[in-house]
Amino acid sequence: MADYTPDEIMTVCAARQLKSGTVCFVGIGLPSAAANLARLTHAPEVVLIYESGTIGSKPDVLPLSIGDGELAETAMTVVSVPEMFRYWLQGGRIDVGFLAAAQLDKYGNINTTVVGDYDKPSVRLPGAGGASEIATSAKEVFVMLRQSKRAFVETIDFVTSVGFYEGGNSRDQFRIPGKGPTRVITDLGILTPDPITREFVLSSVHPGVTVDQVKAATGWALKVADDLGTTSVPTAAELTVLRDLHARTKQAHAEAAE
Amino acid sequence: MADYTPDEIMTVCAARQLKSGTVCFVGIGLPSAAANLARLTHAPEVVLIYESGTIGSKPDVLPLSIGDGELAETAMTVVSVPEMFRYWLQGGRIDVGFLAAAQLDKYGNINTTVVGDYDKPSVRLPGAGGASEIATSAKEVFVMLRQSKRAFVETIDFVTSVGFYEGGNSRDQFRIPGKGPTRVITDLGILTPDPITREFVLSSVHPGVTVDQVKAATGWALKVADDLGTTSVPTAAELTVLRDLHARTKQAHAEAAE
Amino acid sequence: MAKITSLATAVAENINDGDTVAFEGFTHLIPMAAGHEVIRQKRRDLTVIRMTPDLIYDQLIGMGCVTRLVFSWGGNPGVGSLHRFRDAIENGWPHKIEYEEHGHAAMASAYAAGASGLPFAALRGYLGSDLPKHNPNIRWVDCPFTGERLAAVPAIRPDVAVIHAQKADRQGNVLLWGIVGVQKEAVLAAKRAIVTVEEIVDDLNAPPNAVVLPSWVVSAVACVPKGAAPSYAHGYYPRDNAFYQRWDGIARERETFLKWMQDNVIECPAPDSKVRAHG
Amino acid sequence: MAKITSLATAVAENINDGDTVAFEGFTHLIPMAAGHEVIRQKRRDLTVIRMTPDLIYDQLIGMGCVTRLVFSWGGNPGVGSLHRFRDAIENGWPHKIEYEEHGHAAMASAYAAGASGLPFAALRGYLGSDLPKHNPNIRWVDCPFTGERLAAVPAIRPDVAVIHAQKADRQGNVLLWGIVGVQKEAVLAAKRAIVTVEEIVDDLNAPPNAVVLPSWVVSAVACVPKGAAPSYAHGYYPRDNAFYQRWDGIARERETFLKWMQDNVIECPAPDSKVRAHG
Repeated sequence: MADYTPDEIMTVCAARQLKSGTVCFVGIGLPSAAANLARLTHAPEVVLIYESGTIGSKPDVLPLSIGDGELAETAMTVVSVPEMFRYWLQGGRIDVGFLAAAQLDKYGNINTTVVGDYDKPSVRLPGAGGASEIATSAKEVFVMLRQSKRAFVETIDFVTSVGFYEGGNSRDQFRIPGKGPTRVITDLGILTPDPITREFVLSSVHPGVTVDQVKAATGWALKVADDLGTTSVPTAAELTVLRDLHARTKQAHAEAAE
Repeated sequence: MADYTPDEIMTVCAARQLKSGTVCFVGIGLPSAAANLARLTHAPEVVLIYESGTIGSKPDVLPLSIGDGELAETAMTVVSVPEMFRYWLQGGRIDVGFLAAAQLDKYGNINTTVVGDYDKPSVRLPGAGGASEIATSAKEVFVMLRQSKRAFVETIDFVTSVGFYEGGNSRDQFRIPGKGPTRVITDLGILTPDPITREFVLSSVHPGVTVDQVKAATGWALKVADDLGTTSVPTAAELTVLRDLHARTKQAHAEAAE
Repeated sequence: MAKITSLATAVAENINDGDTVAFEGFTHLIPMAAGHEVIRQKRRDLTVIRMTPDLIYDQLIGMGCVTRLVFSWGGNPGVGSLHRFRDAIENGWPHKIEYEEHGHAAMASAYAAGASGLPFAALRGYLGSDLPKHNPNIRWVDCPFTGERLAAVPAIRPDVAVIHAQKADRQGNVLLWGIVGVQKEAVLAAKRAIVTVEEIVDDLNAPPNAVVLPSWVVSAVACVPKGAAPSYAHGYYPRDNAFYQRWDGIARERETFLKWMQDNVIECPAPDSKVRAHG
Repeated sequence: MAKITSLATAVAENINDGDTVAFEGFTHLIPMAAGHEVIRQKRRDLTVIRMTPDLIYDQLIGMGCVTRLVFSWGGNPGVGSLHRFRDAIENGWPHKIEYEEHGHAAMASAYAAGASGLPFAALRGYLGSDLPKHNPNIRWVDCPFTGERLAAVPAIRPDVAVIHAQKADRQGNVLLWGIVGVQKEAVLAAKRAIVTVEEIVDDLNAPPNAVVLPSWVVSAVACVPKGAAPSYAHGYYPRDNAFYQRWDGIARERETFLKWMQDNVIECPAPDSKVRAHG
């Protein structure tokens, strides 16, 4: 039984959510690692799309940016950014939008814009990028981030990308094409939305993690699913592929600097 | 002094209207012959754009259709048809729109849609194609057609492509970006709009053509410019290039059929 | 994922009576063979969409497959009229057809809107034109910033898009080049898409930023060499301009038209049935 | 027709204090050298537009060239914050800057609208987002056919677009490939355009349907090899990801930032002045 870090089980667990043939619009960072791990293990035919316009990228090393050359060189084709957002995302061609987040509330609404007041932010974050439309135009959305009270909050400071808004059917008022966030994968477990209230509840914990640990890392009173599961541990094969991918990436990004 | 046909002097005279460097959106048929004659004689740098998406075409033979392979093979680049109409024509990048017409009225409005009633046409013509927006988005428009009472009418049956509408400033109500038709070149002479009434008047006759002949071939009471000019005759060089072009074209279109 | 199959199967499985079908192509890459298969399979009550309906639309109309046409330029390019199209509109033969008429700028924008998942397209179009008086699908929208009034047309969202391309690979990914028209937009705007190709290859070898349609936006791919003739396929064969000129004589009279269709379409198997027999 | 000239002349002749300038590039082909020349020429009161403002915008802001920023994602990709951008927004150093914030889908559509001569772009965007509460340039428009409400943003029409491309020919026609971003739209939306290129060649040898900008839509072309570094030019040199990581340390403090700019930008001539000296 290989041992592994919390980031590793989070990435492995997120990768497992993607099926071969799924068309996935990949956010940079954690989602990109997970999506490529899926491609290199159980889902060789997963189609990875990056907002820089690359369709069907098969990078050998992880991109640092959303537009690294590796993504274009290994893509089936590269389209312009207006075409990517209009024909492919807004056009309804994306099965899964895979997003990271800075802040998340219990209804899966995401903040990547500001901490504090918008006009006088205590921390200015990068902003929406493609996320606000990925969240609404993709058929469903997976969210991936490390679990902590700072990130998992009762109320987010700014809704950058809407999830289930104020819960229940409140989101319907926006006539959103996609069905929204269907799972949140963290370093402690997996959260899924209650079918009625749409509040995210703990549906699986990673091995060795207690429910109390997860509650302690959550800024709202986290509910637990009746059928709470336990994530199966990463296989040696999954970990080997993931570690090789990270090693290749580290070396490539260092080399780039002559 | 070479002798020549009415079509030949019309084409030569139309070609002379184009300057090197002018970006010309070329209609098929007569305008295409004139535009390419200009390119092969005095205006080698004229930029020919066809609605099929070809930019900077330099065909060796005249296309039968607006999308012959010759246009793509000799183009600087080929863009999609939506890009052509949106970025290049509507985007205001065209200096001259060069149109043919079935019917024309004294204000330079063009009909290429129907003869007779729209819902019960006596003759159904091909329709607008790109012409209605070429007429309004190009910075100026040249029209080229053979002169006859059937074509030059007091009132056209259908406005496909607007010219000066009902004359004077009546066209301003449409907030049209381009300045409209600035000349009509025929097999008998050249008509240009009166600066005030915007009615097309005879400003030049081709050699050997009388004003009465032109009036007899016009369906409205044709006015004559005070400074009526006479078109200078086609040079031997112009005629040689034009006839070679037509000869190459005839042969190429026959060959295409195995 | 696209199913790589015969033309007959592709048409049978994807085009139904009453469907709205866009057989697109802008002079280049006209899906002529696919249109012939639709005629052989006797599809009826089709609404057909095309910026530049040409010979294949003349044939579909003359053979009674069409009840409604959406178009922006209907002619035999550089030759003259489409006689079957005119006979249907002017005399209702073989039956009356309805038509919705636009300009190229509007239709190109409407295809792009359809591909973009938008309900309409705005354009600086139809200024001073009589067409809006006759087409209730030409409306107006005001810019919420400048107040300018722009023309608006509904997005085109066909049930099926049918196109011809140069190449597909064995996974059903498609590459086309040259005059690419509105084919990418038509496929992405449609619910289903049939693509006929000149050849199926191991590797598309697509240049950077080429027009590629991934297998997962295509329903069926059929290998139909010369499937665009008498139109052309850039890099494969030229446009048979002489045939377009001959068509004027063939289609002018109903009898000569019907005889030609019988001899050259109805009694001919789909080209790829022969090709496939040879392996 | 594009004037083929030095970077210094291109900037001096085309960018004025107070202009609205889009230095575009989506990770690839960032016009870094052109931005440095703008800093050396001490342009002021610029409104700068960019979907993904990165290091060059951090530098323009930190050096006081910018009074207003229009953007949709402001960060050091894969690394973290743009410290000069944050210092200006959070602390008003070197002076306060205004900003107008959008999402990528809206800005990409707004550039396309600008290139298309339209006053606005409609999109299915900002649904449930808080951004419309803070940005009065996000409005709504109703579809005249379905009644659906769509987001609307004003077209982007910069005074000047600045991009970097791989090649130009001696007439000033430009070719770019790989990740092409919104550069074609930015150039076609702008009144003037400056293009820096890796090399000037006799023949572009552009593949069919490549992204080519004809000389007559470009104001000035300057040959600036490595003009995109530490970003990359596909086919020429890779992205210097390590430098992007180092920038985090350089830009974190005002002093280290100013020293780096002094040593590496202010006191360096335009790269092509050297190149040109060598012939």
